Amino acid sequence: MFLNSKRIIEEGDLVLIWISRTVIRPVYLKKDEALQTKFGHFLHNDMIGRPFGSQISATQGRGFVHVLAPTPELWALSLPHRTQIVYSPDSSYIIHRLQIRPDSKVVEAGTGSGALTHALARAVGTDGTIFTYEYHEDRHMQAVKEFKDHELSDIITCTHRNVCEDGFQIEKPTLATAVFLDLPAPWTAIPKLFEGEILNRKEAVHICCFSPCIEQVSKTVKVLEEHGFQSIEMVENQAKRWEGHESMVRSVDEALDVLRDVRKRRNMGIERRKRKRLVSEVEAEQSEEDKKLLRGDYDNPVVYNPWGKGERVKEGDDGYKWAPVSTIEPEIKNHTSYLTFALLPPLQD
Amino acid sequence: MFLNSKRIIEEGDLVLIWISRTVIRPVYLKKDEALQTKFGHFLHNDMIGRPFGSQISATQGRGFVHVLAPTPELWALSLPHRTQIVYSPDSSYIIHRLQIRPDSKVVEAGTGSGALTHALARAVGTDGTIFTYEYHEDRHMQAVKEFKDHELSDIITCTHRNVCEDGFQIEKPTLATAVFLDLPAPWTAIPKLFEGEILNRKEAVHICCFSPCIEQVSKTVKVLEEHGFQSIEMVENQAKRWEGHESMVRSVDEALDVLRDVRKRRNMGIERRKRKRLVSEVEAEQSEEDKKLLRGDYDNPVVYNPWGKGERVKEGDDGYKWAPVSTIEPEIKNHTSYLTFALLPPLQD
Amino acid sequence: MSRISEGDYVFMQLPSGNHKIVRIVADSLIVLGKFGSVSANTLVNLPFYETYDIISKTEVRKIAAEPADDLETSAESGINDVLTMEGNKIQYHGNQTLSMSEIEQFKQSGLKGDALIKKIQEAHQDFDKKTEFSKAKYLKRKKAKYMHTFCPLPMTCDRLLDLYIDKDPARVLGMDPATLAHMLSLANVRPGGRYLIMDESPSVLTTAILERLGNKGCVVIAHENEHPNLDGLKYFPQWMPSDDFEGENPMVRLINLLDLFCPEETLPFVEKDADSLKGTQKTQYLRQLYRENQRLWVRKQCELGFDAVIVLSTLNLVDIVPRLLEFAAGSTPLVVYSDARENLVNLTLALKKDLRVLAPTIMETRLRKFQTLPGRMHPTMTAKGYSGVLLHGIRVLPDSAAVAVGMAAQRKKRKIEPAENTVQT
Amino acid sequence: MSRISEGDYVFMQLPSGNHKIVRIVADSLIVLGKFGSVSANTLVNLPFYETYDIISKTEVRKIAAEPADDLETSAESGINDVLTMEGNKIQYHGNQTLSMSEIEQFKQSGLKGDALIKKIQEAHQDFDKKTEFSKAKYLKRKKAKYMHTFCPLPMTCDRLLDLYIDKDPARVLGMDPATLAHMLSLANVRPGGRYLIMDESPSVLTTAILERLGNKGCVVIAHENEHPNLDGLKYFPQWMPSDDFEGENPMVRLINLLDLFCPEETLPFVEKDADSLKGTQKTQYLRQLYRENQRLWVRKQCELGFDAVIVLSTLNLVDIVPRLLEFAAGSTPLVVYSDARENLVNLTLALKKDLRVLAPTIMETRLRKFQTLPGRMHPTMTAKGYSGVLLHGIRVLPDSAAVAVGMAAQRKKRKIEPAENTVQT
Repeated sequence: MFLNSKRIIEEGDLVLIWISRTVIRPVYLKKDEALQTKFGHFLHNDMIGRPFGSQISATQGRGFVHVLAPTPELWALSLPHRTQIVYSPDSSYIIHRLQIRPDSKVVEAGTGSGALTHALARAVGTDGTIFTYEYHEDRHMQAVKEFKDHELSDIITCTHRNVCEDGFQIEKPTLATAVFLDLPAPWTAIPKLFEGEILNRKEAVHICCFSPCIEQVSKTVKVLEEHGFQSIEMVENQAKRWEGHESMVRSVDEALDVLRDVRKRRNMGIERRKRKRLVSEVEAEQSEEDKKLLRGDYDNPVVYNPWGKGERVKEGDDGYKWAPVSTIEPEIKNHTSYLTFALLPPLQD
Repeated sequence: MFLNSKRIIEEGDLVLIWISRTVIRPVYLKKDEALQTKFGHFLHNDMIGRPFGSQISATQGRGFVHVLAPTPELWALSLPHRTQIVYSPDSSYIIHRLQIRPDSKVVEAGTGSGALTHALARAVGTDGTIFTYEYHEDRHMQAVKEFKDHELSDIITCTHRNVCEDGFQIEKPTLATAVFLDLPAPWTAIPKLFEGEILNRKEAVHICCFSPCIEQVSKTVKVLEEHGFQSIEMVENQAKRWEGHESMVRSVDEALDVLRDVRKRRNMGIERRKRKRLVSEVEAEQSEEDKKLLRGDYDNPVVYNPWGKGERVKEGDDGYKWAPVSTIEPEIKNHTSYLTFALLPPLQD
Repeated sequence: MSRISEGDYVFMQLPSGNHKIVRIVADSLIVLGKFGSVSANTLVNLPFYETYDIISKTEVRKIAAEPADDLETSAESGINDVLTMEGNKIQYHGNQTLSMSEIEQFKQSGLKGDALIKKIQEAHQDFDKKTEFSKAKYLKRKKAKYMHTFCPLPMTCDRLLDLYIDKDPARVLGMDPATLAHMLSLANVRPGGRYLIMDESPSVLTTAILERLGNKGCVVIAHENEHPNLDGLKYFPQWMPSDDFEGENPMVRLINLLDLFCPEETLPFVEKDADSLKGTQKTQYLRQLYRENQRLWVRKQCELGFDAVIVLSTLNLVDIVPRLLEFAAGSTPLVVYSDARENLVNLTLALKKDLRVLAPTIMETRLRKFQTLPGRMHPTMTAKGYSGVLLHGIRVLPDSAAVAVGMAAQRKKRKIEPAENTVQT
Repeated sequence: MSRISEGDYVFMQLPSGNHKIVRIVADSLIVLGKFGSVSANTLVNLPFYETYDIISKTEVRKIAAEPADDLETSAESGINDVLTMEGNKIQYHGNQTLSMSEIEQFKQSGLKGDALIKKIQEAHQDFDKKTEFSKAKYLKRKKAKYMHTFCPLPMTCDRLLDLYIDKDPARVLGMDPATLAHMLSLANVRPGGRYLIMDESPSVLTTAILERLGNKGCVVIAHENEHPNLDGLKYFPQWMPSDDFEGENPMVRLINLLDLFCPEETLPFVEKDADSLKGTQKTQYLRQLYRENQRLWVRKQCELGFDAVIVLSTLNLVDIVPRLLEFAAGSTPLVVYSDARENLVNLTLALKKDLRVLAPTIMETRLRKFQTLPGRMHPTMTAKGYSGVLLHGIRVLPDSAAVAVGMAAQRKKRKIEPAENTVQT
């Protein structure tokens, strides 16, 4: 499901229905069922048997959706935000720096929304294991169910536990080479890593502590040093999202012509008023075009309007000149958390 | 000098000689003197009487320089870095947020390189005053001399003092409405602001503390709160410098043609070797062009080379297609300092 | 400027962190939305910077509290949980805030302001177990919702910009305060300076410069439309240009692009004997004369050269900027703002070929605000996205040989190269 | 991978904060520049991650110290001063470090490593007066200069990238580690996946993907030149593709753009009876056969569709990306890197018109490293400037009606609009 390269959609599959950038709905496909959205009615039967990535039209109307295969990133986007999730710029760098490889054993606390756990599971694959711990019981239960539904239970071992107090030990040794701590007080959990067969001390162990506040980092760094961690480094990952757009190119000559046009119409108006006082019948001799100009109204089609002011101009419309520009998302993630990395060298025999 | 709009260069003027982005030399112009640079010899006489901004050629060679009027920003660029200076993205925002206006009275500690002091002096103009304090005696002396040379002594009052210990009081009241503290321990200086007639308590007083380390901010915030400051806000100002460049547009069809060209020459080589073994004299029948192709050498002008590989191609050269791109400076100022702003409301009678 | 006066525009900071500009007009009612209403007369002579609780339409009470301005309401790790400290241990209690219906009950019982907050606080079973941090956060959030308080601040350009950024950032071309501030420094704005600007924002750039000028110097606004956009300037009546022909030395002078670039197209002004005119004819003539004198003053200044050219415009910058450069004196700054870096990249490339600007450089300045609560210091979780950048360079005078062959020749790359290049190439 | 083996490439972390990759070849001398030299044999079987002091060419000693990697040598407020704490007061003493000639005297007296540092430290009159911070900083700085130490680390793609960024960022198109990491996630790289990539860096992208694949799956490198750039791959001999016709299922497969896009131009392969050939002719034939089979495998995969298309290329992206898209299976990611945002803006605009990519988006990820010394925490004062960004989107299959009218029609904006637009427009 998350770990294969399936090409054709089958009944029973979990698919992510992309309705818009902000609305992505996870659906298990079942014959004769349908997905009801405010954009239309979409039949599961129309999806089953089609390739992943297909565009599916509503039974009526012009709406359509795309049927996508699940990935950790899409899954995270589809989540109703139960708790703050570890976003992909952070999670990808965490996995990179923790040097997680196919077959790695990883300790994660807490599980949270499971967004990072999914990405970790993808990285270790079927030969590795993620040992994830969550204090909050509802969240734990939710995660257990989700990993089962996502056919990841063989890779992910969930434990309901306050690791800061009760440690990481479970019935089997975890022997992890990578540790990720997303806890309010990671410094209370670090000493617990040395109780029981939690770390694989024959290999280097990489750790990452994820804390929003700088004071948490200070305490974490101190405790990491006390426990023999080295190469301690704290980083922030600032990510911004941009979109490409086309912006209208407005030339100075056009601007000058607009001003000339206004001036011309104003002067004609003055002339007209003057003449009106003298020989009102002269007005009747004016051409149709001059009459239009005299109205001095921007809605008047004769007004020089090079940029479609007041009209509905769509980005990239023919008849105008456009230049590519980038725009940033209106609200950025200014801060997620500080990432403190460290390395515990292997024990020498 | 710094505060007027002079148009023509005169003898005695301080000018900034722009040699390159990184080499800007402050020079007081004197008849018959010359500026010697590794790019040439430049006569002061060639500058005097010309407008500011003029391009001056070396007495021999093709080199030239530009003669600029001093501004606080150019002055800061010309400084040999005696101590870390407050860079313009920070200094401009500090002045903005401290609501410094023409006629403001400002307290600054320490003076440092005087870069910010210059910008503050420009902002308050001849009707305001900057009271600046420096502990380090050499730096103080240097600053006093510079402000005198720059004809800013009427605006800037320098005091050699450890304000954290000995406070801000001088013979006259400063009655400042803006305070800037660039000190290792600003929290020790804040209480001293309330000793003597330092602040104008009839108006709102704006303060900014400039500290590189986050722990300094914590201590500062605490002491600001204890002393009745409100609207406490800490910000960082991240500035990046970009340049515009032209990047070569290389099409896929050209890339395919390069590969076709290589393949053709290789095949001809194979054919040739085959034929050579059979009828060596056939080779003599080949055209000149085919012979050239057979050499298979990139220096060979017959080789298809759409992007000037191995040739000296300058950005924007005719004969190639270019697209605009931006490049960032190779080393950025990742951090300068944290800026902690706060406001002290006026005392009510 | 330490107390509110009649006629003032006042910037009201509200408990929600939002702002509103109100004008103090005698006998009017100042409406602050859900935060209450109060008569303007009650506000006159109140000190700025204090926080007031609205008791009734005619009574306010100074309170100690500071408006909620440094606290985030957005998500923070575990923010929806109640965190408690028990000894050294941290405990979670899930989301246990009161239901809205409970709070409504309190409100309907007639409780207000501080008393209501206290009641809600008492009713929150876990309040004592919270950490100091979560207590502070909880109280601030509740305050923001139920307090009828406001904090009046004097109008400044900084606050005007804040307001536009909050309400409609597109109107100020997504310009952040640090970029505006940087423009002023790079443009060497100082008391007494004379600046040629284009300002497509509702006068935010204009007012920022005016604040730095004091009562000396001048801003000439070159506007592309028949009339400039002076929306923001109305909050600063002292600077508002008028057609008042009695006015002397206005700080703000206006010229449209046609009058600026094509003076030969301006209809010749016909002088008259003002004394011979009467009534509206005289008024009208004097107004025309005043405008003509302004135009002549601006054209004169164009010849003398301005102290900087500062451009905030969505016209094609590659087109407009070189034309404006003609009016900059030697060694003065060029500063151009755009909401897209791409536009300034194009401009840089054009200016590199045009020898009149030294070292055209693009700067991107971004402010990052922090939450400074003790023990919980971090950058705010979310922030406005800004894409604006500025270009700056120095107007220089290419040497006479080059000037002699005219503008067209300048646009070609010349043989003479700057000193640094002479050795590099 | 916990000890150094013969044949390994080893990443040497040096006291200066610099790095060097060395290969452990028996009986060779490993030269670490000013930090000394040591015989390769001495290094074999040493544990990684420890720091060693070079006593002689054949002797190293494990030391407790950690290589200087988190300390900045760049300017910091007052860093050139000696700051001392006397009670609560902070005193300045100006710059009082030892002169170089004094230090040279110590060195010539035969002192080395720790002992030399200690001597310098003792000779520094103000050492005891320094704050803990400035002591730490001073010691680290001196250590970096005079210690003959190194810390061997296993080769990883992360370290390879660090090295290129240090030495020549242009070779990796100024790509920072966070962006590389983000590309892997967005491209949904996982063990067993099959990826079509272009990699103009010295195989940094390639090795990053290979690390994630383990021993399953495959990277197909589409290269624009006759031969791909595999410079960085040589440090990972296990993945190096060879013309070895005995090899089975290589992790890295190569195809040039001509074979990829214009298979009809590939000369038909003439099958022969291998057994009838002898010597070099047979070897040559088997190699050709092996290449032909690789090519056929890749072409087959192109029909089946890859699990992602990942592009790091300076070819015109608007031109190359739509062509590569044809080989991506439905619902798989497209990820494109460029060192200039402008290139990706153009690509986004092209993809918006091409209906085969859902929600093309540009992401900019920037790491900010901190100094974490106690009481002196702050982001590093300077950092490399990165301009690289990535574009990602999802390959989708426009509905059959649209597909039926062919590619040309797809490039035009179609009447059918995505669900969200249906109500908006």
